[in-house]
Amino acid sequence: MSDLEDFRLRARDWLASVAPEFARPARRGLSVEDDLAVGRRYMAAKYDAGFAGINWSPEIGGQGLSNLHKIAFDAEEMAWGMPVGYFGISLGMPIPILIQYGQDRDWVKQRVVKALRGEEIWCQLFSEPSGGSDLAALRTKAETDGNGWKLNGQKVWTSWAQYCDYGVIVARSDPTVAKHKGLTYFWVDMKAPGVEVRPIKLAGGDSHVNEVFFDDVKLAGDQRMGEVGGGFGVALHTLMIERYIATDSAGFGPHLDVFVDLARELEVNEKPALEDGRVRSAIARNYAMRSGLEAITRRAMLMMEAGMQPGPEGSLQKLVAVRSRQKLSELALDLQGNTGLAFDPHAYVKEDWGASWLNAPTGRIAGGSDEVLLNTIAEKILGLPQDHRPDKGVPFNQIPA
Amino acid sequence: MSDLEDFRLRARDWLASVAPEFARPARRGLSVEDDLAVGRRYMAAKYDAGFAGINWSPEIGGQGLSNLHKIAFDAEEMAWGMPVGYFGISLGMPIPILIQYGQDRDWVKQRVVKALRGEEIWCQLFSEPSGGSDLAALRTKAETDGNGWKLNGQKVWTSWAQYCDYGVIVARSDPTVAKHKGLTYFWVDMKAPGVEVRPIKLAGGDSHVNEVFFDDVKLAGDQRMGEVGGGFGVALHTLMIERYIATDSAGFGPHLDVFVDLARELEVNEKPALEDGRVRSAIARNYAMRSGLEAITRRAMLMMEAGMQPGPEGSLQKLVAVRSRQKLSELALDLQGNTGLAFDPHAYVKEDWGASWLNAPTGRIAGGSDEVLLNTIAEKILGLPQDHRPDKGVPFNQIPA
Amino acid sequence: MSLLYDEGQQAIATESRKVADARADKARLLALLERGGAYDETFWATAREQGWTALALPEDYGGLGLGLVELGLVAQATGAATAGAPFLTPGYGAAIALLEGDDAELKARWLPGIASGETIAAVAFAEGQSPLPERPTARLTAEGLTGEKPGVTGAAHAHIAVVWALADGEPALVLAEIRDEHRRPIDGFDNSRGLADLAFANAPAQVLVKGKAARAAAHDVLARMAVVTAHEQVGGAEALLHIARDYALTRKAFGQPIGAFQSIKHRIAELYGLVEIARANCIHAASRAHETGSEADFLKAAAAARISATEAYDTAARDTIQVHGGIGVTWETGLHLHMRRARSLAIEQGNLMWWEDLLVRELTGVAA
Amino acid sequence: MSLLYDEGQQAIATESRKVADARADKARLLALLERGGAYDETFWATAREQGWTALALPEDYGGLGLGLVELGLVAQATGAATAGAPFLTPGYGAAIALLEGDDAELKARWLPGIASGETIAAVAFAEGQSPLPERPTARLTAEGLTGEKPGVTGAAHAHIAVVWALADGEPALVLAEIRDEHRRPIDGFDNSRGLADLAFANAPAQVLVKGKAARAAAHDVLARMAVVTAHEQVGGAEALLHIARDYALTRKAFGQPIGAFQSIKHRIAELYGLVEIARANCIHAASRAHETGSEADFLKAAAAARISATEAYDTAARDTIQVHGGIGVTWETGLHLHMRRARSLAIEQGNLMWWEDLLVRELTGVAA
Repeated sequence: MSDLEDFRLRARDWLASVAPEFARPARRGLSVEDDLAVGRRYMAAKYDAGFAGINWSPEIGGQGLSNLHKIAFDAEEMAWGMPVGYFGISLGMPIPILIQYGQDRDWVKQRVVKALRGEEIWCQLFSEPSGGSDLAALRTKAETDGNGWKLNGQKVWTSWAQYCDYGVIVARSDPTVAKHKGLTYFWVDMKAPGVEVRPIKLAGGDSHVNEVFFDDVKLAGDQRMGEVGGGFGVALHTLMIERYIATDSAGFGPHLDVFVDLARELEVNEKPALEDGRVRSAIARNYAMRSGLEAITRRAMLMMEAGMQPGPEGSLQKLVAVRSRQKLSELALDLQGNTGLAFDPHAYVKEDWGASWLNAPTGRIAGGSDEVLLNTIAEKILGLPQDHRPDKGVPFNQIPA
Repeated sequence: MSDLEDFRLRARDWLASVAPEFARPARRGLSVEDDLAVGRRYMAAKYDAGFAGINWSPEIGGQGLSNLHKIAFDAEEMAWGMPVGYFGISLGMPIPILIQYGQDRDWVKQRVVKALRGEEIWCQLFSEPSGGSDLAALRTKAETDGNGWKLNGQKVWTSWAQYCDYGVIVARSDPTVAKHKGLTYFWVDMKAPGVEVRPIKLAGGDSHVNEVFFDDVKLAGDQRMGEVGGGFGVALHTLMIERYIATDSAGFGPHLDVFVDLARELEVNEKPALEDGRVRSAIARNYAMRSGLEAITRRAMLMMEAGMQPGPEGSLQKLVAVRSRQKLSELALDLQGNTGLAFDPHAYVKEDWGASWLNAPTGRIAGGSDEVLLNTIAEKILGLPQDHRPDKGVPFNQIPA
Repeated sequence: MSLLYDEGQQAIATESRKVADARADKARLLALLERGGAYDETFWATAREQGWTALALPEDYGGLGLGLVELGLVAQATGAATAGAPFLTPGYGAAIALLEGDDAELKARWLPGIASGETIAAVAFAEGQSPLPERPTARLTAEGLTGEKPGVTGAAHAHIAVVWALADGEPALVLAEIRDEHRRPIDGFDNSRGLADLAFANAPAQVLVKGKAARAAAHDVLARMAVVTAHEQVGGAEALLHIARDYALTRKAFGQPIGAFQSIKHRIAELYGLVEIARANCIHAASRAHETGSEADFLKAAAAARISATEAYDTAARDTIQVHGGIGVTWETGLHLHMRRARSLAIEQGNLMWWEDLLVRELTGVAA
Repeated sequence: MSLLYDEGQQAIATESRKVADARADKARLLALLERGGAYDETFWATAREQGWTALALPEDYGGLGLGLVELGLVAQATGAATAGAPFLTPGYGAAIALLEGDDAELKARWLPGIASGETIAAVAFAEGQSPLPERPTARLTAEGLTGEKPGVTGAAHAHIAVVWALADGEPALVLAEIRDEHRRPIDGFDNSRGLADLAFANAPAQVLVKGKAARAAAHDVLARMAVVTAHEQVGGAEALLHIARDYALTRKAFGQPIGAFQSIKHRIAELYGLVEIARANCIHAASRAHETGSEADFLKAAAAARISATEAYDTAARDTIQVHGGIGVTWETGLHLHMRRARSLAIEQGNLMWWEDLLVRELTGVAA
């Protein structure tokens, strides 16, 4: 048995052993705060069991294993619905960047371990109200202030900021050059004076994203990461890091089996729904799409195992899966007719069609909208031209608002 | 009974009386040339019966009736499949423009009558290989030559040019100004020396469009229509003229009844196709779409009867109808399975699903592509911005090819 | 009836839109989403004061003697405003059911209250997934009405319900008064719909129509309600179309308004097409129904309106939110009010598949 | 078998693509469209000389002992070139049918010819609209084979056919030699498919497989042919994707390449998604079949490949032509070669609905 398979089995055993305390069924009905507390305990247990920082170097608290080991563990973990959502971004982007660019190495290592144990959470402060998919249009100002900097402005869509201890941020340090060139990257103490976090309530009713306001927030010189004016490069690097993540052909909604089980109980025109051509077509088309995405993932894994670079087709996963999850969720609700109008706002999106449907639009926008993903595929993979960008090369302070 | 209804009934009676000689069944299997000959006889009979130039002034050979009378007649005529295709563009655009801009009025009147009687046919020479949907990018040159002009260049997609006696053409008379400003509009004798017509065979196998080459073709000064440099305006005017045309919610493909009759004879999975949810959905969605388009048309007619300007939603007809005709035609073929693979290249697109399917792409491109129609709706009706146009305002001879 | 609105009808359209917009309050509507068993009293008071409840009822019973065309125009206005109470449509449906019966006493007893809005009526036809089951399980016997009806719109607040049931083995439209022990309110994703399961056990009830005529009457009532709903869907879809258009004109990305990107521009143009086709079908369908009784092709026209309006509203909800990006999925922006309403209206009066099958049966004579 | 192509398989992919492209001649293919009953002899000679006919057959019978994975790669190459002869897929199907039987004499008699390409085989399962009827009407009795099979691909030129028939009331795979009196060639929209109706009247024929095993064998043969066809569809769709991309980069409108307009740009990106999903399904399906016999999930995998590949090729044909505008619908440009082929391949081996129903039956146990 390969070392990877062996690792996968050990992971499975450990997850099964802690599931009674941490897995989704054990947490039904918990408030976000209570769920987060359980999550922190889970992260600590995971660290002690040697499944934290799997593909990171031991010097900074990792396990020194391969990316494949991490993907394997994540896939096993996803099946249990463990309370890891709060730590995904923290460990996915800010911490790896901190590891690479953090100036005070001892301090960095302390942060990494605390983040792995769930004792501290980091957020990523990129998006701004004016920006949308145009990251380089950001307006938050970083002005030199003594040996350090002074931060003023507003960020938005910051996940879990209300529970975060630290964040990484890109700010405009020079408005007189083209918009990509005037940015610098820092880490920031979320508890520092002048930092205000305001949760944003989303259409589904929850508030895991926030507005974050900065009013003369002081940054020491060693809080800078990367060169002055090099912030856009570091930001892009941040967005590139997490390429080895477990995918979900269900688009982070319910598995197709959940749809089939529902349809078994329903009728279309007083005949079994599963005998209706429209229902059969929806099941078949979704199965074909999902099995294709899964084959793409399995192939990517095999290539990585063989030391090859996986193909770019991996970038299709979210675009294709979430979009079709939205329509399948609508159909699941429509099929139930008057018997399916009851709705629980706290239901789990991977188990409940109402929750899946209501949150699908967020899924199609967050982490790269359909349109941004299509542009990326067209430009980066197919070599099609970039969209017209009138602001290209224009000094930021001369771009009409 | 309204005068319009009375007119409609007279038209219906006359059409019924000549149908045995001219309607589609009487022409099955005819070559294009023979069919055209029948068409010329039909046009003459129509003229003699007082149904030609219905909404044109009597001074130039018309009947002096309203646009509604014309639409009413066209709708009745369409139902019979009369051989009018060869004359549609001729009478739809070039002749009305000639009537408005032609300098020698007696000569104009002769042409109009001969065109109405089908003795002469006019074509419209707009599109060029480089142009596509960008009319103002045309390159055919008109240089002054004595009191007249000299024409050099190439046109393409010219319908029925191989049978035409005259044409209207837009050419570039001044390459040193912005591309919209340097164009002039003429009529041209298609039999003149230096005019060469080469038919283009289309995917369906027929050749009703042509390339037309102009090699030092002489134009007299009075062949100019409109001002020098005013050609783009006249061309746009040409394209605006035919707003009062009979629409076809079948997208110029088979009627939905033809699909239903076919489905009655077929099985899906050894059960009647009409009982299959996918087939029922296709029929229902198409019916809903078509009935909507038909209601839009009826409403436009009523508004015109009431002397009002019909709404802009009329511009949806071709976009919506032809696109869905393409998919319905595919389904009609697929449903027949192995029993539907036989194909007659000369079948009529409104009766045969194979012909409808094979020619649908032409329908989605000719006379305004889906994309051009969507842009028009977005810009003219909804007020959305025009696409980026780097060549805007640039002198034509300075635009990179 | 003509496909062109006359001046009176245009006045109703303008006025109802003006009033519905003026009285609508997004904050109030958002609050209602999180409050089960409540509805927007301001809207309902407006509907009564404006005579919208009386619009399509005969003058003999305190109605204004207008019809489905006028009620449809009001529904378009309330749909655009995602109105916070669902009673207009079932009220009209219940009134039609009463009118198609021949019990003068019942008409005199209930129609004036429906016209004034004092009486809130529900229409309880659906069982299981069928909006109009071939043979309902609800039964009317000498002991009274017994049976269950799931997820009935407005039933959490209604005083009476018109119920699709079997009376002595024959299909019938039955009128029953709703008492609190009959209803179990449901928390939904669009709470102002006043959803409740109804369960009757030997409840007092009277027959309105019975036998063969009852089936035809039930189809007519459901189709009329579907046409009102289709107008509501068109109103909602059109409102979204304008919101998307306006946002695409003002919001900038990469230095130009996002409306200049064809992925946005063409999507909004497609919405225009869906809205106009659905609107045309609605106008046509409304013109095919009379005060009582309808043209032979009314069911087909209603189905076409229902199908195209459902597609238009669903697509508009999906695409308008997508065009907005992040701001489109916040609670405060409230586009989810339309998204939720689009789903409610897609399910009330029967889902797309049911109407597709009905339409094809009407077109071909072949049942699903 | 692995989802990663090994070096040998990659070499087959590259080489077959190179050869297929080099020997393809658009003018010749266009001419074939207007010539009933003809096929591209150059292509067929190439297929034989390259050993594509022998690829997936056992070495004992003159084959190369490779499998569905390798044949799929060749089919991708021939699909990209809209190859002018259809014999590879049914040849493979007929060979599998022979191999799943246990008649050593028949195997020895026919497999070597199929491997060399000297023998052209057709697979005649379909009747009416069903690619594999529950109870075929074709009958094998003591007098021989009697029955009709409509629109059989390749049958205009084939020497033998594997026929789905009833032998003494039991389903069976039957092998019959085709003589000219058995075939009525059909003019189609994609003439090089060599379509013919087959009609046998007491024709000599031998049973290959019979009874319960025959039904399983027939499904396996049809599914394998569907997987080959799916690879062909992916090859065609991918070729169109590249044609569309290249045209969008060079063709200019309003002063910029049309690929800069999102309506074009995003449509081509969507094609990429359809192609890659279909490709992944094809690779997976091919890896689930063995020289004879398949994994339990092979039917599901084949259906997924068939469905996604059909959607990919159809969409690519529609959109690539649309992206080209006028030039896209001319005879000479020849994009209609792909459009016609997409339709042929969407119908051969059974249409989308049949495969959807088969897949759902496999997933749920519920028949349509």
